[in-house]
Amino acid sequence: MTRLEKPALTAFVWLALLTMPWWMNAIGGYTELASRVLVLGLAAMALNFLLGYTGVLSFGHAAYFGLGAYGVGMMIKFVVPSTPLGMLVGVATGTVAAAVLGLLIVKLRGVYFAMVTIAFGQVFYFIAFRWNSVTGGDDGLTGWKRQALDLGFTQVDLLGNDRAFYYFLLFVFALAVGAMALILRSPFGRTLVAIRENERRARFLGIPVERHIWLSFVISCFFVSLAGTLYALLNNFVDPRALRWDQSGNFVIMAVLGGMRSFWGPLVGAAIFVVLQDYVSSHTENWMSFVGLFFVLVVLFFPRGVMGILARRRATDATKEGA
Amino acid sequence: MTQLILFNVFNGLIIGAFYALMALGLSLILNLSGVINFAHGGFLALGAYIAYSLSPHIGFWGALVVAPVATAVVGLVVERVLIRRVYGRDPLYSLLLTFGLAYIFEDVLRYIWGAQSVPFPIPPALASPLSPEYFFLTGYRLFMVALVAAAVVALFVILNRTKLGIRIRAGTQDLETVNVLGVNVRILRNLNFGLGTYLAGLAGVLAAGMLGLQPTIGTSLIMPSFVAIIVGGLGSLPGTLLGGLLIGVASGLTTMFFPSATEAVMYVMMGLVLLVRPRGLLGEEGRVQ
Amino acid sequence: MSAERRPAGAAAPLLHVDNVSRHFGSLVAVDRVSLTIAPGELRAIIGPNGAGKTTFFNLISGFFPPTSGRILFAGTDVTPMPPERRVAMGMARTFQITEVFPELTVRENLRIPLEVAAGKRLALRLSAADDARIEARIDELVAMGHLEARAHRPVNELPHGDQRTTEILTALALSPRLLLLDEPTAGMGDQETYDITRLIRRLHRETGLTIALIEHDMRVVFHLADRIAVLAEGALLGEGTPEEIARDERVQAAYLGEEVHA
Amino acid sequence: MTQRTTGGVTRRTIIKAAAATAAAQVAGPFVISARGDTPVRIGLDNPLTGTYAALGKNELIGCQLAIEQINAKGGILSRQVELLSEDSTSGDAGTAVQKARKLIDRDNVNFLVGNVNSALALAMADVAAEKKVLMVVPGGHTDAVTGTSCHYNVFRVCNTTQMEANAVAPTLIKNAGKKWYYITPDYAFGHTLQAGLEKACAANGGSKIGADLTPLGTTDYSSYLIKAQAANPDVIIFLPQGDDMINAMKQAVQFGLDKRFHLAGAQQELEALEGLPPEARVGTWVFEWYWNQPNNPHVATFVSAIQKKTGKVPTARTWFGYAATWTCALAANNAKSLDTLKMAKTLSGMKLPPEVSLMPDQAYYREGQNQLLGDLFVGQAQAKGSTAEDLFKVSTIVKGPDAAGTLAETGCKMQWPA
Repeated sequence: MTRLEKPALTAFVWLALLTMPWWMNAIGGYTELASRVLVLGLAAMALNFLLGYTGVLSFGHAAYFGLGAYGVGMMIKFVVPSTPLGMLVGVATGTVAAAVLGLLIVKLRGVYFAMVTIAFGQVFYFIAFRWNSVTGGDDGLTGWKRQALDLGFTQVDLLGNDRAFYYFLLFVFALAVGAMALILRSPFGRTLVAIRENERRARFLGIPVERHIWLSFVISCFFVSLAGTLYALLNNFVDPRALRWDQSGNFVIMAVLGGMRSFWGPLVGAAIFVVLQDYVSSHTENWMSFVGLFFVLVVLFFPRGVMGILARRRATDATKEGA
Repeated sequence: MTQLILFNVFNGLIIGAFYALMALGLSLILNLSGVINFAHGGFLALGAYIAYSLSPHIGFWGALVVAPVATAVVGLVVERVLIRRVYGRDPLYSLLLTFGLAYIFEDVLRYIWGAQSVPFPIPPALASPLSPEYFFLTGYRLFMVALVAAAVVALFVILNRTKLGIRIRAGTQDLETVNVLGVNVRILRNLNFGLGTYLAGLAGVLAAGMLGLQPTIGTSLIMPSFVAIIVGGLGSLPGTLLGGLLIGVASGLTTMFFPSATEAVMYVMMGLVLLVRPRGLLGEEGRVQ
Repeated sequence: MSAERRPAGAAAPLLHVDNVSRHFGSLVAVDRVSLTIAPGELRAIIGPNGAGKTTFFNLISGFFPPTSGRILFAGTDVTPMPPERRVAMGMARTFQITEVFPELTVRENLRIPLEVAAGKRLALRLSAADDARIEARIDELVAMGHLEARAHRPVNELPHGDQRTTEILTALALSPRLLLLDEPTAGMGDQETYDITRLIRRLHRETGLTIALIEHDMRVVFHLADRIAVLAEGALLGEGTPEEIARDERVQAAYLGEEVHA
Repeated sequence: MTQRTTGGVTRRTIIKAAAATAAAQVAGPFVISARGDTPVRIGLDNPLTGTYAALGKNELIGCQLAIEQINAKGGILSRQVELLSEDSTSGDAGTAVQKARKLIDRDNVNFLVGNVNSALALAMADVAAEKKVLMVVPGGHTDAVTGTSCHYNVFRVCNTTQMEANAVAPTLIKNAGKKWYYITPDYAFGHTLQAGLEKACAANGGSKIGADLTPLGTTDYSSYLIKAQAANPDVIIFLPQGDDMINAMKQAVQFGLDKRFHLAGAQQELEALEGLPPEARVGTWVFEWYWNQPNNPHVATFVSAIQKKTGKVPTARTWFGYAATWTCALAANNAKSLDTLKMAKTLSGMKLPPEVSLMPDQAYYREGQNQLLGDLFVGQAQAKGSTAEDLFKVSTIVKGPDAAGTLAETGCKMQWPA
């Protein structure tokens, strides 16, 4: 657990991400799809910080994702036309909301925790949906755009240049993922894994379980709201559906599909989910059935996710060689 | 003014009764099997559509009897084929499974009955208000409340007087013991799921008489039901009933004074309940953790 | 911590349980029990099934609060404290059903309590010196449990006896002043029972650790314990040295139907 | 590989017919098989799931019929036309924008068509403007599309809300009374529609005595209805659309409010009337297009063509899709180019030919706003007319230019590229 993934895998992932705009276009995708994979991948990895590494199931992460998105949108629209400042406000909004609500829910467990997180998530959905004069309500928050990045010596055009924006996303993604890895490798990260593995044991080894779950929830929501700000910048638009419970469900399925016990799993899951949904929904208007069926199949046949299956295969191969 | 408030309180109770009916079905399944049935809204819509297709042949009353039973049969099959496989596993999987099922339900219903709303006629006798003064007390609404009340009474009789019901209640308390006592837990859970989806189907037929019948008819009703369960107290069916009525009244009154908070108010209520009494109004101690 | 030998009646008790009861609805699981354990003592708690032994341990360790009564640990009233604060004061426990971190290796299982005990539970990194110290402690503990060969394997792949040993080691990693062991030999074969008994005995003799243990196997109890407390139907039936307890008629009556190994 | 319609054959049928090609395409999800003669592509980014699915599907059917006809008449610039349809979902702007970019960036469509949801239409218009692709909005009504947020390359078929309000207000004042209570959906469409009605109502001597904003997707309207009747208006104005309209009207009629007040509104659609039980098909409304236009042979041909396709009469939505697709073809063929600027120049001020316009007066795109001005059909909903599908009785036909107001009022400041 100190080492999250094999270095070779990590190197491969980074290489794939660095070159994604090329191969995504080469296989017939488009740069925007690559950007979407990155953003939703970050959201799924953030969720997995809580789900896979603390063992706590939140079904309401879309709320904080959406708060991040509204934060950056409203900041740019109403206050200062600055991308980094907007992001800062978006992330702060999501994190503070999580910190407050987290206090209410850390005592709950399992299915009840999930249920209450969904329900509280809906509060933010309805605020965004109903507070028309500020959020734009169902029409969404329009009339703002991501701003060029002023680095002092040069300006980076994020709006007109798809590639530049992709690498901007990748840069933020790298920082976030690096920070997550750092935390998970630390003694604090190990207490989270301890809680996932055995809450009772963890508590009786002196870990204040509620406080650590709260911290994990807040950290996870910090990163998911960061992903939310990126999502808003990607669309130049925010609408209440970004914080609705079905979005939360999508994050969870991405994490599970990729493999909750793997650091990169959720990213893999997000890539598969986004590309598959894009593909199927272009083919048939009954794509919802396919997505639903996909959920069912994952649950019944791939509960450990892609990375879990790969890991197990490696393990079996190793046993065979050993024998 | 007083009259308006009174109107809204009554009206809230009517809507609340409806939430409660749906929430009771969800609650039954959750208590015994630990599964949050996201597809409950799908079962509701299915019941409504079955009633819509049957009513030209067997009339509203026939449909009211048959459609919930047909929904329950689908429920039994779904439980038998799919839901059963996730019992005892991380709740994550039951959530995802029923979440996926909800997608499939919506899409299949759209495929069969079309995306457009279809009209579901109710008996003319029920379709008008009792008096112009109390115009919101239509025959249909009163009938709905009466039926919900009857369903609730029947449910409590089933749970307290029949062998099946007593086993369900015992299983809710302590599944292992019930198992040891030789009750077939698989069949128990199956029938219990059927009972839950029966209630969803019944709610569906009632909803179709009041709302536009289209594939997403159940979607907007499922969240209030969740909240009703949490407010009322996990594990307590009377609590669920109470929770449903409370949020109905709260939403009704809020619409009057501060319309844009109509939905938010039930979540605020939930937050308050969790803050003051984490197990819900009538919830059992220790159940939430 | 100091390694005083043998209990001394005069010394301030390490643990003082004062007239503690616990009710579950109408059921009285623990009924007005008072008990003191002196520093360095090895105390066994015995009693027939359902006597309230585990409930009693749960009250001491803070699993749930008592309905009435007080618990003092090292002179401090810990009654309202959550478990983790009692752990911080030096109380560690194991469970009747093995509680470990199943997917983690033995070494990882030990590293977590060591880091917590070192006050690093919120740390984002360890200094090289801290890390070396912790590694050394892990080596020491692994050696103590004779788990060197299996220390890098996930615990759930180890035999039951090793899992129980690992659990005891995780508790020891906290360097506790009081160790509560709930049926350490439950579900073990003769050899494993022997190994665990030896480990406990060594701990007690060599480090002077204060230990309270619940045990069903009377061979173990009479072999290890300085003093024995007997619980029956939630109440304290008797207390004394193994010899006194063996002779006590009430104890034998309580065990009627259950075999007493002496 | 998007759902395509080429001459009425959907992509899926083609796949069935040519299994070998299909296999190649399935093998690599995105590999587009090479075609000898590149067809002209129209990308439809419209809802097929969710609240607006029924409306989106009807627009799709209209588009498909238009594509068949265009190809039968020689296509666009003598090239075949292909329709690529994507599900924008009913309200998820992220998806709608993603699909728009997909159609433009990957599929290189020449035209973008959509969206039923005004908010999504606005979001898509931003993409179209950024990518300089000609866009036609078939059925998103918010004024901003051809008002404050107008673009030189974005055209709209359906009316603005202001036009609908102006069309219905005089009739309502005359037939029903002057005190109006509004039940308005809480999004841009509803806001502008209510504002439009208030303006038109005041201009005709009426007044507002109350209003409630109801969220999209409201199921229970009883609280709002209780408030509305307590205010004792002459008319209760229902502005929600689709399923919300159905819920609201169904409940209002069950409460017997139709017997105490005049129930009315502005925009009404055949889809909604079909979803209502007969007794709830009441009130004064505006239809933007109606299929029962006696003595118009072009309309009769169109109606029977659609009936042949679907077994049902076309709705206004079907016509929106039809007219929008034909607009693309006319723009290119008249401009003799696929250049966006040239096509936009040609379209502005262009009249639709009678077989596309399908109404008493020929509709045309008003210059400086890119808004189609056609006739509006004011009348009463009815339980059943000449046929089971004749649910609306047209009483007045209002000419578009009469309802449209001045160009300055629309707020559009058209910017043409240099």
